[in-house]
Amino acid sequence: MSKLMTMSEAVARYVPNGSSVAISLALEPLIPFAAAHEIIRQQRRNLTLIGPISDILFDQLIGAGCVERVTAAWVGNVSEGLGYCYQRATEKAIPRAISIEEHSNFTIGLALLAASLGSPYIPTRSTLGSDIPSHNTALRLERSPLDGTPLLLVPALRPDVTIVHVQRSDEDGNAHLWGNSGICGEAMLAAKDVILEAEEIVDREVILSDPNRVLGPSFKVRAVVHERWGAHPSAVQGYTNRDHPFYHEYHERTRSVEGFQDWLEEWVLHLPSRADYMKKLGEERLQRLRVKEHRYAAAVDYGY
Amino acid sequence: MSKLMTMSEAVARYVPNGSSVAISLALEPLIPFAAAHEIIRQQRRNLTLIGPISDILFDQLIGAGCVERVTAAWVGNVSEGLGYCYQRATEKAIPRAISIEEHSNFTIGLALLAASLGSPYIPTRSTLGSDIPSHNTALRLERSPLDGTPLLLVPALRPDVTIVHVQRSDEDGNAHLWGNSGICGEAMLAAKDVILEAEEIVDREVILSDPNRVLGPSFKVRAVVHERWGAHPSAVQGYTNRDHPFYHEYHERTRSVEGFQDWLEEWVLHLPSRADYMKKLGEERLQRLRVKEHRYAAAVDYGY
Amino acid sequence: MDYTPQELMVVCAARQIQDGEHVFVGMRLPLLAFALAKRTHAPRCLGLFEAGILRDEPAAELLYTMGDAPNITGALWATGTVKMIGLMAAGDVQLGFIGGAEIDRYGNLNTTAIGNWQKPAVRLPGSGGAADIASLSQRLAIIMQHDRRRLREKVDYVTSPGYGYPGEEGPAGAAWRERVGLPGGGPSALITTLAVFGFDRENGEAVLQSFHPGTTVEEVQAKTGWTLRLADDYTETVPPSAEELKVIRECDPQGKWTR
Amino acid sequence: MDYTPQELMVVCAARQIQDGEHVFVGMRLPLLAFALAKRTHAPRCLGLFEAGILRDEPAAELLYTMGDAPNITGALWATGTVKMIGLMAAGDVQLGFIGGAEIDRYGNLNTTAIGNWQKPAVRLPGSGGAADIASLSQRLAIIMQHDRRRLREKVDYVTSPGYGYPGEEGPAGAAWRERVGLPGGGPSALITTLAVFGFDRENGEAVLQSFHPGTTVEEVQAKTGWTLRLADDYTETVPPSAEELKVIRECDPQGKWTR
Repeated sequence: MSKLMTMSEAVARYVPNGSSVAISLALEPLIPFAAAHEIIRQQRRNLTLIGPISDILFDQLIGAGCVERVTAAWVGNVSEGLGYCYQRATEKAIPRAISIEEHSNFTIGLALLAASLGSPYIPTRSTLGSDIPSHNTALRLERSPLDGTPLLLVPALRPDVTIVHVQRSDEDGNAHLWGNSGICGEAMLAAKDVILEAEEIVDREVILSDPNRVLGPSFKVRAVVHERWGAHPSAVQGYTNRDHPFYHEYHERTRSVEGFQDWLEEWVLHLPSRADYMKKLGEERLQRLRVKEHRYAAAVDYGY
Repeated sequence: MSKLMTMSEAVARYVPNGSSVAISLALEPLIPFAAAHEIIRQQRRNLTLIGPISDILFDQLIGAGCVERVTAAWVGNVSEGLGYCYQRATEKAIPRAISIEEHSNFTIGLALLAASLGSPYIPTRSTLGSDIPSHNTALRLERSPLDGTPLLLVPALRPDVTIVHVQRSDEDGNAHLWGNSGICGEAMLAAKDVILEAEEIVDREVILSDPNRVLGPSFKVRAVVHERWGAHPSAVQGYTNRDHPFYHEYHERTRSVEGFQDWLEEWVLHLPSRADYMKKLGEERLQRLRVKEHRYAAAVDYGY
Repeated sequence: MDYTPQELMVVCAARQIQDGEHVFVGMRLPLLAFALAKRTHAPRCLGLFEAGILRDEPAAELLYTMGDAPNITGALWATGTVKMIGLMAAGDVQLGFIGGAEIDRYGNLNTTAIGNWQKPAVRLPGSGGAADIASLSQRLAIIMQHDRRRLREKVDYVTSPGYGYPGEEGPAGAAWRERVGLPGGGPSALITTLAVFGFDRENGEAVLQSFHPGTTVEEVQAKTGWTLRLADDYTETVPPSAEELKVIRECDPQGKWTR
Repeated sequence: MDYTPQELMVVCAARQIQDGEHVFVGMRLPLLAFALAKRTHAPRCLGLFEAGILRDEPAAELLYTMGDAPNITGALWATGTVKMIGLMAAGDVQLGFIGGAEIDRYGNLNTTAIGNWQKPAVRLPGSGGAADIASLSQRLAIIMQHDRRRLREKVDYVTSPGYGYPGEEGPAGAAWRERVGLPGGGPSALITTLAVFGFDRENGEAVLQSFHPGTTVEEVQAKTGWTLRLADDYTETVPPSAEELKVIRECDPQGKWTR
């Protein structure tokens, strides 16, 4: 059953106002910017964003006023430093106040892992003694029933929807992701619904030729969106390198509210679709980002 | 630094008497029989065996008197049913009494997963209400501090050594395993030491061409043993099919103590090495088990 | 139409599978039931295997074990055991199949030990994934040979929890599962060589739904270790159709599991 | 020999790495330190990245982020974040590097908020993996710019636990870590633009080990928010060697991180 649809349909159906959205889960690469920009264009409100280190996708959604709550380990601009929209929202409630559930990369991963295992929580020692546990209403300090030592219980976290950018998917949502995966796997398993953004739509046979590389069960996938370059400016191993200057420009231009609004209009609001975004980027820039040297994985035989 | 050595050296160094050994972890395929047979020939004693569904490798080690304790979900002969050596040991203390820590496939996996996360335990609801928790001294029944419901706490389990059969490894222990992996990954991460049995020893470049397919960190690997067909009679995806009649013959011949002893002498004790075992199997039988139709995974590009 | 008891059991098992369901498939008869359901009334069902495999088509060859190479080739996903059982623990599996050496009237199953666990008369292999499937699937279907030694008033060891036992804290059934921490789930069918039982979730008891052609309620009672409770509408089991038998025999041409 | 403060910090950081160690590598200066150590005194050290990457050779190109494609190509293992930090939680990481916006005399670090967390004067990005590295690595090395606003008597928010604080229950230091549930670990070095500190695990205090060429203990004190404690054998920092500078400049030819 084909789940192929446009990003506009996917967001309209599976990212309602008020939903919790796990996105930007592979840390710096494979960030589903195409999905985020469509969420902004559809003016979604009161979202909860869930993620580890999140890079500028979170910053953009916050600046655009889509977000009520952030459940994450880090919000900023990885190669540049601060995220100004995040700062304005937390310091001055511009464009609105947001609430923060503090996490570390490990605890947010464990929260999603617990959900994927049907376990109510996973205990860890990480972040004990820090101020993080007291600034996250879900986390719980307890003593181990085994030996009485302090433990942090990280309760299972179930996003309403997880959005992942992958290299290739078939139309049912059987997909291959490779390179750096961060917490994409845990977030897919933990979610109620999954939206995949894919560089390529391929035949079922391509995916099933290598079932170990499949990201997760396609029965969780509700929408498959074909978005070549949908993760720009982040990297997609084997397809696209990271567009570092784009992050720098974003950093410089978003220091003020007006600057951000200007950037948002130019790169999101005035571009009805990803195709328009690509046109604006221009072939020369795309060419610079394309893979220069292919490095293929050694052959693997599933025969019998 | 090359970790290549013979199975005889690997077992002599890393499987001392009294150690806990996680082995036969991929369920029915990739069972390291070459390692098990060497353990038997070196007359190791008082081992603790750790595994999920274990097939006849556990049965053989128990029958040969190597085992003091079994921490596992299932001991038998998967395609035939019962494991007679296991029955004789548990029912009649032949050749010796063994103690059993009961598990399910999930709880043994969670125990190793907890160790791999540095977590003291993982809670689950599986097996609640069964008699398993009361027949495993490690498992613990508690109430959830979150909502008061009953939970089973599965404490972290750290094998002294994990033994895994893989398709290919370099001499440092960077290895690719594909097909069915069971709990091999968790067991590798949980162990103090790891021994790899590999169908092929390949150049480092082959493994590093596909880092997503690597089983785990080679710094945990102490020994890499080149054993083509080392998993016979179990299957190795892309190399060898399962030798079903071998399990049937084992089943028939091991109904009595004498029958087992006879089988053991013929297939283990009188064969100083795996090469002799292969010779005894004969080229015709090997030919029957070889892959008939290759099915290669679709290409993957790690370029940039 | 001639058929074997195993073929009838496969048909009864396949009838438990609804279209689109995620089914934790065991080996042997349930695996054939999955293939049969897939090719008849449930083309969109999915099969999960605790080895770490998810499939939407049965393997191209008859399997001896779930880890056989043909079961991996063409899988939708080949991963680890913890992730696959984790899906079930998270509530994503509607139906699980297991077998057992002993069962009692409350659907509790024993595959661990006959007699005393410490010093068993007969030691059996243990749980494998059975306790997980019985604990975590939304519905459980059990397939067993029918004789008085196997269908007992009370099993010697509860490997796979069914509906527990009545006690001071309350009745067996869904309430017992809730008490021990297994909300939801529990046996929904027991398919034997002689009959098909459902379960009353109020008190956990097995209820005879149908007896197979060629037997009688009396024979079923004689070979059952508890006093039968009959469904109001109990009847004779509908035999396999020609189409069903054709599919089963294509999947198991040598009759390895069904003859 | 001319060098920048960043180059000196890279050299000081590299000296923290012992041969054969597993190092949780951050970006920027620690990443260069890993490359430098690898090519000088610690050829067998391994680098772990929280994105899910294990390497025994630095990437072939300068990285802007740890997830850049060159950092994955040729990795020993590319997996997920939970597994990689899990290795550290299980005790397999000897040394971790982090930076911070603020640090105090007990090595507690703040990268979350200046002022009140509820209504911060300056909101910072948060932990990322820093709190994990500070909690779980066997030794922690911290790299920071040295000024009085950054080296404070007490940080506003403990993102990454160092040696805590003295209190009614006992002193700061290793005992504090034990009390809160972080047995072992803790800061072993603070490398700034002016100096290198060690830590006294008995009471958790930073101890000045060396001041960099061109500065003085007095200047370091003036730019530090607590009264300095000096090591008995404190000295001037050994400057980079020609060989060390050569390696650093090969790794960062444009001086993106070191100029």
